[in-house]
Amino acid sequence: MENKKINYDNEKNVNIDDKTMLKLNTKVNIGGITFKNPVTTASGTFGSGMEYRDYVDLSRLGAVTTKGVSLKPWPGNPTPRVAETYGGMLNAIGLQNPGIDVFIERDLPFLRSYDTKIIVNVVGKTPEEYCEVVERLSDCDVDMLEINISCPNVKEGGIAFGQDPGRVEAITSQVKRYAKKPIIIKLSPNVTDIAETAKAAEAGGADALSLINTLTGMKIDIERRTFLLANKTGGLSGPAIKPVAVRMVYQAASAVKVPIIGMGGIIEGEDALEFIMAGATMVAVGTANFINPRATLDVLDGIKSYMVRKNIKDINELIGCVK
Amino acid sequence: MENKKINYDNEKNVNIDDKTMLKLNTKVNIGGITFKNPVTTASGTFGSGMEYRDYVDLSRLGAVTTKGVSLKPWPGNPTPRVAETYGGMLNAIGLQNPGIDVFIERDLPFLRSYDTKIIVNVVGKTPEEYCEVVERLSDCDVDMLEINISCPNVKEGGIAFGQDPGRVEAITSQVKRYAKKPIIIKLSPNVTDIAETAKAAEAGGADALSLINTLTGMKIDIERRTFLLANKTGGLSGPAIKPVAVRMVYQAASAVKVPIIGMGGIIEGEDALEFIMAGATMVAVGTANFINPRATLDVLDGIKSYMVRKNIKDINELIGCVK
Amino acid sequence: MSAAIKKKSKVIQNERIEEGIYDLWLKAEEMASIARPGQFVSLYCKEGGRLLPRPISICEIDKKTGKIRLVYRVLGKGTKEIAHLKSGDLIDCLGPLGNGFNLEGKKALIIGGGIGIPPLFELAKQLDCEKNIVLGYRDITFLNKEFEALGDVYISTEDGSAGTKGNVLDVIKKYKLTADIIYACGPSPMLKGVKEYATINNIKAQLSLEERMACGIGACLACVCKSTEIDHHTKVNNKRVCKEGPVFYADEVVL
Amino acid sequence: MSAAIKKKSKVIQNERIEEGIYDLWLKAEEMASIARPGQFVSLYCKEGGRLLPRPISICEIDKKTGKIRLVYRVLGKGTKEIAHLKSGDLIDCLGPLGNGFNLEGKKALIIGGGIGIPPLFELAKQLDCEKNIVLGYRDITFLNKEFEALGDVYISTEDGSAGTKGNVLDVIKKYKLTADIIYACGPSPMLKGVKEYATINNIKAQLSLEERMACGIGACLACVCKSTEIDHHTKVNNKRVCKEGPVFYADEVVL
Ligand SMILES: Cc1cc2nc3c(=O)[nH]c(=O)nc-3n(C[C@H](O)[C@H](O)[C@H](O)COP(=O)(O)OP(=O)(O)OC[C@H]3O[C@@H](n4cnc5c(N)ncnc54)[C@H](O)[C@@H]3O)c2cc1C
Ligand SMILES: Cc1cc2nc3c(=O)[nH]c(=O)nc-3n(C[C@H](O)[C@H](O)[C@H](O)COP(=O)(O)OP(=O)(O)OC[C@H]3O[C@@H](n4cnc5c(N)ncnc54)[C@H](O)[C@@H]3O)c2cc1C
Ligand SMILES: Cc1cc2nc3c(=O)[nH]c(=O)nc-3n(C[C@H](O)[C@H](O)[C@H](O)COP(=O)(O)O)c2cc1C
Ligand SMILES: Cc1cc2nc3c(=O)[nH]c(=O)nc-3n(C[C@H](O)[C@H](O)[C@H](O)COP(=O)(O)O)c2cc1C
Ligand code: FES
Ligand code: FES
Repeated sequence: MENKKINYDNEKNVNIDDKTMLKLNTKVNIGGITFKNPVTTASGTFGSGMEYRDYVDLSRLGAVTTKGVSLKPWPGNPTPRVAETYGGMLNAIGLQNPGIDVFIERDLPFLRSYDTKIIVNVVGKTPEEYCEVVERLSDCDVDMLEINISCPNVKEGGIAFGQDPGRVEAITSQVKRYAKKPIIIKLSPNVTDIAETAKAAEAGGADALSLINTLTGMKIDIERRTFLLANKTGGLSGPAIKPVAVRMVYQAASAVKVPIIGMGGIIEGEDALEFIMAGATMVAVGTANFINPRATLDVLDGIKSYMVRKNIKDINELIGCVK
Repeated sequence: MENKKINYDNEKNVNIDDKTMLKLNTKVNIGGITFKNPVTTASGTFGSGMEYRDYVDLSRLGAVTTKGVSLKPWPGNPTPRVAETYGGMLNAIGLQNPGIDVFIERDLPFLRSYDTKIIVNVVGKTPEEYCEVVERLSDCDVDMLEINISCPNVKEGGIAFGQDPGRVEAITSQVKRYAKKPIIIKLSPNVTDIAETAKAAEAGGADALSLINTLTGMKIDIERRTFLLANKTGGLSGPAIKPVAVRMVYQAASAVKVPIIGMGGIIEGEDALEFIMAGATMVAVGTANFINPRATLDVLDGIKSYMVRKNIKDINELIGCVK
Repeated sequence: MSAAIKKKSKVIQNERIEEGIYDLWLKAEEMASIARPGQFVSLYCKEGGRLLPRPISICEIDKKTGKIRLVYRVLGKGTKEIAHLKSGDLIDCLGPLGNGFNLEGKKALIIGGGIGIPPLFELAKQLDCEKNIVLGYRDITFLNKEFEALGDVYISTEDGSAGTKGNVLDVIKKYKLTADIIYACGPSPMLKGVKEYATINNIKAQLSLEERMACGIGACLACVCKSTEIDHHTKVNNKRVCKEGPVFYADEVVL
Repeated sequence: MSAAIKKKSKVIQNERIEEGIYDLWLKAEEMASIARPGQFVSLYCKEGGRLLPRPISICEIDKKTGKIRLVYRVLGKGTKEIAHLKSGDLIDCLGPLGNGFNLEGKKALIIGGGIGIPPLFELAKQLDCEKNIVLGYRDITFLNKEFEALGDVYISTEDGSAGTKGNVLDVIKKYKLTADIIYACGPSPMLKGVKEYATINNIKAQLSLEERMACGIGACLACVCKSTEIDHHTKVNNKRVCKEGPVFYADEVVL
């Protein structure tokens, strides 16, 4: 009964004075790259950052992870593309994106104007397409590539590659051949054993793993007796999935040596700390951006104020500390 | 914009006059047994009904599904056994139960004093234990058996049998050899492809399937830097998981011919209708009982008032109507 | 354009004006100071695990007192929760969002259908030209009295209980209403009809569209509509209702 | 015993009485009419996707006006949400739950630690015998003044800022307090100490325990504690805190 806790006001985070904050080490390392802090954005929830620049100083983020980029422009799925669920949402955007050319010409220079790392999420319909995008990006000024083999909302590519350990290993090693940057493999939670696909990606040469992508879900519109999403199924994200995500990060971290980027339902610093203690080196904020455009920074401030309160000088002490 | 909807007040359900209600056919059929309506309880959330009799007239339920019953008394897991999550909860009760003898002597006569069907949830550490419990129940006055091969919270038995199609088929046909009652196989959502395990259970001779059991999840107590549950992981239930459950019921219903009992996050009639339209013949109410002890009846009333509003005379018209 | 603001706003008043229709005034100084007619606000719920925004168009702006007015229909659980707010309560708002109407033309035809009517009110207030205002309802009418101060108002109801029996196009044909600019907001069959009418009669038209949203600020690509030309942002025939819209010229979009 | 009731109750008053400690009066006629000291109420939240009950012990019962009083500490987000309730607001409650204390003995020692103190207040009111009341706090004291009307009050604080520096057992030893019945509620190290003290001195003791709950009515088996004998309901060495408890005789349970 005497177990004391601190209140959760976000405002509180901000009140800690700057000097104390400056003494904290929030730097983390993945694939030889140093990130100023462990907070990035979850692919597809932050565009290429442009729409959030009025709310978030992008230079304060550890990295910006972009929306999935493909070889040619993809039109995505018909609407409705989103549905609300209890504590979460379903999306079936279908990886609409303007293609790698526009990304390189327009989005990359924009992102480079900020002092943050750039992680480009890569999608394709065939292993060859993934490799082509990876190759195109190899000579660009980006920091890491995240290979999305776990999107549940496209017929070709996506999740089809991510649910079978054999194919995970194969595509990882194929992509690695073309990559000059460290490669993150983004895993699907729609599997019986996440440790297996995690190990397969590691065996294929992945420099890091990110998880989880969305859980496949469905919502039925009982008024019109039809699927709510035009695509029938969609990917479930948001706080509803956090317990599954934390469990999978823990299991993956126990199974592999490469660092992990954890995500799934993070809305505040405390959520991020669960992932970090379960074994994630970095965390990504996704759906929370839609509820609070400043979510990424609120998460970062929440982590920092926990460190101050618990007198933790280096975030790396917390990574995987719960065993 | 003009799409009209009805308000959600539970009180509204109750206001529809009894005569209109009486004209509705809510009877459904599973494994040759007729249930007066499609609403049952999710195993483990309703005990054997005793604790709910002050809130719910058990005779109004289509069936009562009991807590898992094993051969000998099981002590279950250490506490804490539950943790709250956003829109859901984790449990790691570990199938504590007083064993089949007490069940037959105490709980069964109690349940039989109500005009409802009885579905007994069966657990075991080995296939033989499952079979022994099934055999013991074969001469008892129960209506159906639900074989729980999907509990994520015990080291032996449970989910270990439910994640591999080969083992699902094997245990189903083993159990069938001892069963004189129709058998429901309860499937785990922690699989890559629910259609596969559903087909395996059907191939093994299952008379019906129930899904979903809980999704394996984890919560970390960042204050004490430890797992919140003594068992480390627990099963995620409640509205948070509904979209995953509806999707799986839809996929299973598309893959097999046997009827399906759908569950996962049902808190009101509208949720139940999603499952029914996705292909479930019956629905089970679980975690919602903890929030509202009358949840089962509120769900039933909600289904009925939808039928009245939409002028649907027979609930069977709605089963699997969204394709 | 200034950026949208995410803030808790205080409810000044939240009254039922008709069966299922509510009239909400929010104290939102920054928003009121930059908002334009046709823009919308994302309202956020607290209960029932509801995370996504409820986009509601701005009905009226009072820059002097720093208030904005939203008129909304209770459709599902989110709007029901909002309808329970009392004066003094706080609600999370993000806005103003979207592009808003371009004020143009000499003779305007303002066409609203159902809950598409409120977004046209501030427009009608700010438009300084000849205005014919056509308001289509199913049965119950609302806001029409207030519109009368702003132009000539024509009403249609589906059941004929007020004005012309039929829809807004029936009214327009009946009274042979002409214009050099059309502004319209309403259900998509109505917008389709209006677009057709505008094309045939060669009248410029601004249509306010609706789509399900997640971010409301152009990042998630949930809310797209089909565009006639390849969009500069997406490089496919998609425009974002929340960002390039909700108001489009009729010839920009495929309905 | 009558069944618990699930109902929305009206907040009569919800005041901060000390840093982080709140005093809540609810209008709950049916509950008040059957509640006994030591029983608890499950409070339900609305926001943040919080579904599970917050079990809070009944601090005081006013049968005449049909009110119950709960005194609680803001620990996490649920109690924080509850602390924001204003007079007139409604909150979902299920109760009264659990067994409550047995009123017995001629000379009682009532021992409360921290937020375990409020559940003893109604007990102290109803107990008609000689009463020594020992209240242990970390630093800030609360409710102690009210207890003074009901018996001899002794205080301990960990930091020595009031009463005896130390814990409740230090007080008992210092003042050589004796009894034929002990009633105790508080953190588990305290209860362990009390049980030991009671056993050594051969005093009957009723202890009120705590465990995480889901149903609150005995169905889910979340809230078990280790029992010394095989329990009649579970057939294993487990008792349900919400049903057979929260009050147990010291020799019934393993702490
Ligand atoms: C740009 C824009 C302006 C709008 N302006 C108004 C207005 O001024 N007055 C008004 O009454 N309504 C307006 N709407 C419609 C309004 O957003 C929906 O009626 C409302 O979101 C329904 O929420 P709910 O929780 O009651 O319904 P639910 O069905 O429970 O909502 C579930 C989810 O679906 C979304 N949703 C449901 N219907 C719609 C819809 N028609 N359009 C977009 N999202 C929807 C909700 O926002 C929510 O995320 C506008 C919509 C858009 C896109
Ligand atoms: C029988 C009983 C009587 C109680 N009486 C009182 C009282 O009179 N006054 C008071 O201040 N507190 C009392 N408590 C403790 C109180 O229930 C918790 O402090 C409260 O539930 C915390 O909720 P939260 O949302 O603030 O914390 P969170 O940590 O956010 O809660 C998360 C979940 O854990 C549960 N939980 C967290 N801590 C506890 C705990 N110590 N015991 C049980 N469940 C917990 C919550 O109920 C909730 O389901 C009692 C507990 C029990 C079991
Ligand atoms: C609208 C939306 C679009 C997404 N698009 C992508 C994408 O393009 N590539 C990808 O790898 N993941 C995509 N995701 C998945 C997220 O990056 C993330 O893995 C998932 O949403 C879980 O995190 P969250 O709960 O914080 O949102 C998308 C998610 C959402 C909600
Ligand atoms: C506390 C608790 C105990 C459970 N015990 C069992 C059990 O004994 N046997 C079983 O098959 N499922 C058990 N389940 C799973 C439920 O029957 C159900 O499949 C799951 O909770 C999803 O439904 P819900 O979201 O409505 O709770 C349990 C669930 C909970 C929450
Ligand atoms: S709602 Fe996200 S792009 Fe429009
Ligand atoms: S909380 Fe469910 S048995 Fe006690």
